[in-house]
Amino acid sequence: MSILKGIVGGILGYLLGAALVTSIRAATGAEPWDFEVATMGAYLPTVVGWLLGVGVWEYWARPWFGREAKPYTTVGWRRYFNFDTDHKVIGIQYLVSFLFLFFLAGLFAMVMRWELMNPGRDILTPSSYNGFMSLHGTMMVFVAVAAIVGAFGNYIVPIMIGADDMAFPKLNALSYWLVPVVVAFLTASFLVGGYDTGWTGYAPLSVTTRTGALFFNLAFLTLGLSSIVGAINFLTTVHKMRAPGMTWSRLPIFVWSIYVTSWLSLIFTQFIALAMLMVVFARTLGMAFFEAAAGGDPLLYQNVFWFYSHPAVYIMILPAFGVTLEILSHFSRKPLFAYKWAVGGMIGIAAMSAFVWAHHMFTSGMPDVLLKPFLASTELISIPTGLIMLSALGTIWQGRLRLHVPMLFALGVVFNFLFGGITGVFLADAPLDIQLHDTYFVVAHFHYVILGGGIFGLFAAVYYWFPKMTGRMMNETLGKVHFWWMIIGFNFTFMPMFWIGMNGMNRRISDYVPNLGGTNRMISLAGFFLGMSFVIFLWNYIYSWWRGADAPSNPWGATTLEWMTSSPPPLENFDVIPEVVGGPYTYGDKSAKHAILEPRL
Amino acid sequence: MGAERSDNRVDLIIVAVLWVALTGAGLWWATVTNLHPIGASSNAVISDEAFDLLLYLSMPVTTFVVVVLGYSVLRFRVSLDETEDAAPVRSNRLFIAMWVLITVGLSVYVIFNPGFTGLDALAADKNAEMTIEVTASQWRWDYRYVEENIEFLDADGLVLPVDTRILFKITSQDVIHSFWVPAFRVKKDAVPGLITEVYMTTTKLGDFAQDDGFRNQCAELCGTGHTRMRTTVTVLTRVDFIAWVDAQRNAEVSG
Amino acid sequence: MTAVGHAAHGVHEAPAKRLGINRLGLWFFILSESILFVGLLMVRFSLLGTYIHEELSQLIGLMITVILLASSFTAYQAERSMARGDLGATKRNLLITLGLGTVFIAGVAFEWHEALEAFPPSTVFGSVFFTMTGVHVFHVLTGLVMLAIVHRRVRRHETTSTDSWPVEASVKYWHFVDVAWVFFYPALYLIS
Amino acid sequence: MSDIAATGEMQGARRIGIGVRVVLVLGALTVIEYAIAIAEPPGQLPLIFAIALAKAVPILIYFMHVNQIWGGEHS
Repeated sequence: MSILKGIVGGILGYLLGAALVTSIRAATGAEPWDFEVATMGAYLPTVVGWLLGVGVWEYWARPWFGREAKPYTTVGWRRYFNFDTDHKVIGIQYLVSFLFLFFLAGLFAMVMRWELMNPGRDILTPSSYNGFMSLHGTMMVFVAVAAIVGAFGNYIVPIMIGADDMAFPKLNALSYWLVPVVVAFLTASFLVGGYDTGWTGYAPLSVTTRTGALFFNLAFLTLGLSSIVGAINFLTTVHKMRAPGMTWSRLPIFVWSIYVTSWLSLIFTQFIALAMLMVVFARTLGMAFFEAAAGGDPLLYQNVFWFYSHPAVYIMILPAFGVTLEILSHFSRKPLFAYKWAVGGMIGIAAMSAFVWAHHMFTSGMPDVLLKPFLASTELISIPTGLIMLSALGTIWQGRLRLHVPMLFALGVVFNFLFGGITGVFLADAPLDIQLHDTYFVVAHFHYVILGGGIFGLFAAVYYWFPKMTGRMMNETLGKVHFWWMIIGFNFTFMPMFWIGMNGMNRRISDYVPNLGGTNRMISLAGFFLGMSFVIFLWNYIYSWWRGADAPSNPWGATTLEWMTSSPPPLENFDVIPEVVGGPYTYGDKSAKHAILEPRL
Repeated sequence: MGAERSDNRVDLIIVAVLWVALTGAGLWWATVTNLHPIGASSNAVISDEAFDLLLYLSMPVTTFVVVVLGYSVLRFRVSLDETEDAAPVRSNRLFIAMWVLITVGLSVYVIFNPGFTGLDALAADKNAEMTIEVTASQWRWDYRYVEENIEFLDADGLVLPVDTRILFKITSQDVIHSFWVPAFRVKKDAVPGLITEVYMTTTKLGDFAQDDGFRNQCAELCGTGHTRMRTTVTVLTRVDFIAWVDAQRNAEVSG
Repeated sequence: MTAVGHAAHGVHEAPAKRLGINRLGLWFFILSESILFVGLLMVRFSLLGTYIHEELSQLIGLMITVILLASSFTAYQAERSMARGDLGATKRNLLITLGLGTVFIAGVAFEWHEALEAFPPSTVFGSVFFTMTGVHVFHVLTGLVMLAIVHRRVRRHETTSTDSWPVEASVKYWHFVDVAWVFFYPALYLIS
Repeated sequence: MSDIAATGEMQGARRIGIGVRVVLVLGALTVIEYAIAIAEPPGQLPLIFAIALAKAVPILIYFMHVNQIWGGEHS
C-alpha cells in the first residue's frame, strides 16, 4: 500500500517539478517543453514525493509539524513491502532487491554473449548491444557496490556488535527506499531507448548521446545518495552502538570491513555525485565543463569519475574480504590469522585508494609526468591487499576445515581473487597497460575481482547467514552443486578472456575480427553454463525459505554474537544486552569467551 | 603437541616441494608458450617483455597461493559434523615478516622494472622521420601525412613504411576515441581539443589480410558505430611506400 | 557505560547517549558534504586556474558574504538562547537568521540575473559559477527549510530547552553552509 | 541542555560574548581578504586561502563546537 502511495507521490512530484521548470522556461521566452530539462528539474521533487509517499511522511516527518507519527503496525511478510525501520527487515529488503537486479543484469550478459558467439551480427544491432552492455555494467556495479553492505551490513553488523538496531533506523529505511528510485530510473532509461556509454558514462559522449544517458546519470546520483546515507549510519553505529566491552580490537573482521568501506563511501561518493551533476547540467543547461571548443576539459570527467570509481572498486571488494575472512575462521575452527594485519590491510587499501585513480587513464592523454607516480602507487596497493591473502592462508593452514557451502564459496573468493589481483599488477604497469587497456584482459581482470571476489563473497554470505535471517537451513547438496557449477563456469568463461584481450579483442564491441571466433564461442557456451548455475541457487533459495529445515540458533558452531541469539533474532536482537569479554574468534581455547549473555540487574 | 609439530614440518616440506614443482612447470609453460599476437613495432618489444617479466615474477606467487590453498583443503579438511577446534595459532612472526618483505620487495621491484624502465624506453627517442596526423570522429579515421602532404578522409587504410620512426599526432572532432593498432601495441586516446602523441618504429612488414593485428581499431567506446570504427594497417618496404605515395599524389592530381 | 533499558522499538537509549549518536551522525554528514564542496573547488581550479570573469560583481559578492556571516551569528545566538531556555529570544534569532538567509538567496538570484548576460552557463566560467553557487544555494535553501520547521516547533513549544537537538542540528548545518561559503567566496570572487 | 555553558563559553558574565567576538574577527578577516584581493600582492592565492581557513576555524570551534567529536560532549 505504501509503495502505491510512493508511486503516486513520485508522479505528483514529477508533474510538479516539470510544470515548474516548464513555466519558468515559458516565462523567460525559451521553448517551454523540453523533456530532459523538465526531468532534470523534476528529479528532486520526484524523489522527495516518492519518499514522502512511501512512508517518510507517515512514520517520520509528521512530528516535525506537530502531529503524531504513525505507529508501525504492519506485521508478517507485509513488513518487507513497507517503510520499516527494523535493520533486519531492511537487510532482507536489500538482499532480495539486489539479487533481483543481479539476475536481471545476468540475463543481459546472456544476451550479450549470444551476440558475441559468432563474428558478425546475430541478434542485436550495434546500438541495442551497447544498450544491453551499458545496463549490464551499470546494474552489476550497483549490485557490487551495495549488495553485501546493504544486505549483510544492515542485518548482521548491529547484531555482531551487540546493538539493538542501527544508530539511525529511519535514515536506514530511507537509504533502502532510494533503491527503487535507482531501479526506476534505470528502467526509464531503457524505455526511452537506453544509453550507449557503458557504466563509466564518459563525457563528452554522455553529453551528446541519447536521452537514456540522463536517466543513467540520475540513477547513479540516487545510488550515491543512498550510499552516503548508509555510510553515515554504519560509521555512527560502529562508533556508538557497540555493546559494553566490544572494543575495537574485538570487532569481528566483517564489521571492520563494513566500517572501512563506509569511510570510502562517505568520502568518495561525493565525487560521483559531482561527476553526474556536471554531466546532467551539461546535457540540460548546456554547461561547458567538457566542451573543448568552449575551453572546457574533456578529461575532467574521467578524473572526477575515477576519483570515486576506483575507491568504489574497494567498496565492492572489501566487504567480500570481510565475509571471506570471517567464514574462513569459523569453518577452519581456528582464530583469524594475523587479525591486526588484516585490519591494517583494509585500512591501508582504503587510504591508498585515493591515490591511484589515474591508472584508468594511462592512455587518456593525461600529462606523461603523471604516469610514473600513478604506476608506483598502483603497484604499491598490492601490499595491503596481500595482507588479506596472508590472513586467509594463515587461517586455513593447520585448521580443521569443514567444507560447508559458505566455506566453499569463501575458498572460491581466495582462489578467484588471486587471479584478479595478480592481473591487476600487469594492468598497473603503464607500458603494458597501453596494450591491455580497454581490452578483454581488463574485462577478465575486473570480473575476477568483482564477480569472482565480490559476488562469490555475496553468495558465501547468503549461504552463511541464511539460517540466521530466515530461521531455515538451505539445502547443502544443492549448495555444493551450485558452487562447483558456478566456479567451473566462471573460470571457463573468464580465463580465456585474458587471452582474447591480449590478442586484440577490445571491450564494448558487438563484433570482432573473425580469427577470435572460436574462443568467443567457447566463452559464450561457458557463460551460458555459468548462467544456469544460478537457477539451482534460486530454486534452493526460494524452496529453503519456504520449506527448509528449521535452523537452530547456531547451526555452524560459530563464535560471534549473531549466533548467540535465536534464528531469526527477536526484535531488538537480544533479550539481554550482551557483555563482550574477549575477542571474536575463541577457537581452540576452551576457557576463552567472546561474550556473556546473562540477565543483569 | 609434539606430534602436531612434526606434522607441520611434513606439511611444510610437501607444500615446498609442490610449490617448487608447480612453479617450475608454470615457468616452463610460460617460456614455451607464446601468448602474444604478432608484434610489429619497437613498442611491441617493450610491451611484450614487460608482460613476460611480470608473468615470470607472478608465477611463484600464484603457485604459492594455489598450493597452500589446495593442500590445506585436502589435508586439513574434516567431516562436516566434526566440532573439535584447531590449535589456536593467531600469528607467526616469521611467516608474516617473510610475506611482507616479499610482497614489498616485489611491488617495489616491478615499479622500476618493467614499470619505469618501460616508460623510459617508450619515451627515449623523440626524433621521428615521419609525422602522421590522426583525426577521429564518429565513426571514422582521417589521416594526414604531414611531410608527404597527402590526406585521407574517412580512410579505408593506414599505410606505413617499415623501419621508420613515426610520430602520430592524434585528436578527435567530437567525443573521445582511442587510436589502437594491436600489432604495434600502440594505444592513445583521441581527445577533442587535445593533441596526443605517440612515437613508435615499425619493424615488420605486414597487412590486415595476413594478420588482423594490423588494424586501427577504436578502443574507447564512442557510440553506436564504435564496433565498426576500424581501418586496415599496411606496412610496406620503404621503396614500396615511396611508390605508394607517388601513386596517391598522381591520383589526387588526376582526381 | 550503563545498561540501557529496552523501551519500544525506536526509542532505545538514554537521551544523553542519543544526543551523542545524533551529533556524531551529523558530523559525518557534514564531513561528507564538505567533500562535495572540495570537489567543486578542485573542478574550479582545474578548469579555470585563477581566472575570474571581470564582470563579476564584487559588491554583491561582499554583501552576500557579510549577510551570511551575520546570519551565522544570529543562528549562534538562537542556539545560546535555547540553552538558556529563553524561547522568545530563540524565536527572534531564528527569525532574523531566516530573514538574512532569504536576503542571501535574493542576492544570489539578482547576481544570476546579471550573470546570465555576462557569462551564461554555456561558457566555462559560467558553468563553474552557476554550479558552485547553485550547489551552495541549494544547501542554503535546505538549511532555511530546516530552520523554518524548527522555528515553528519552538513557537508551538514542541521543542523545549531540554530537547533542543532540532535547534542544535539545524544551526550546526547552517554554520556548515556558512563555512562552505567562506571558501567559495574567495575562490569565486577574490583570487586572480 | 547546557552543553554550551559546559564548553566554557559562558563562564562568568562577559560583557562581550564569544559570539560577538567571533563575528567581529570574521568581519575583520573579510575586510583584510577583500583588501588583499584589491592590492594583489605576490603570493595572493595562498594568503587568501589561509585567511579563509582562519575564518573557518573559529566558526568550527566556537559556533559548531567541533570538539564535541573528540569526547568534549556533555549531557
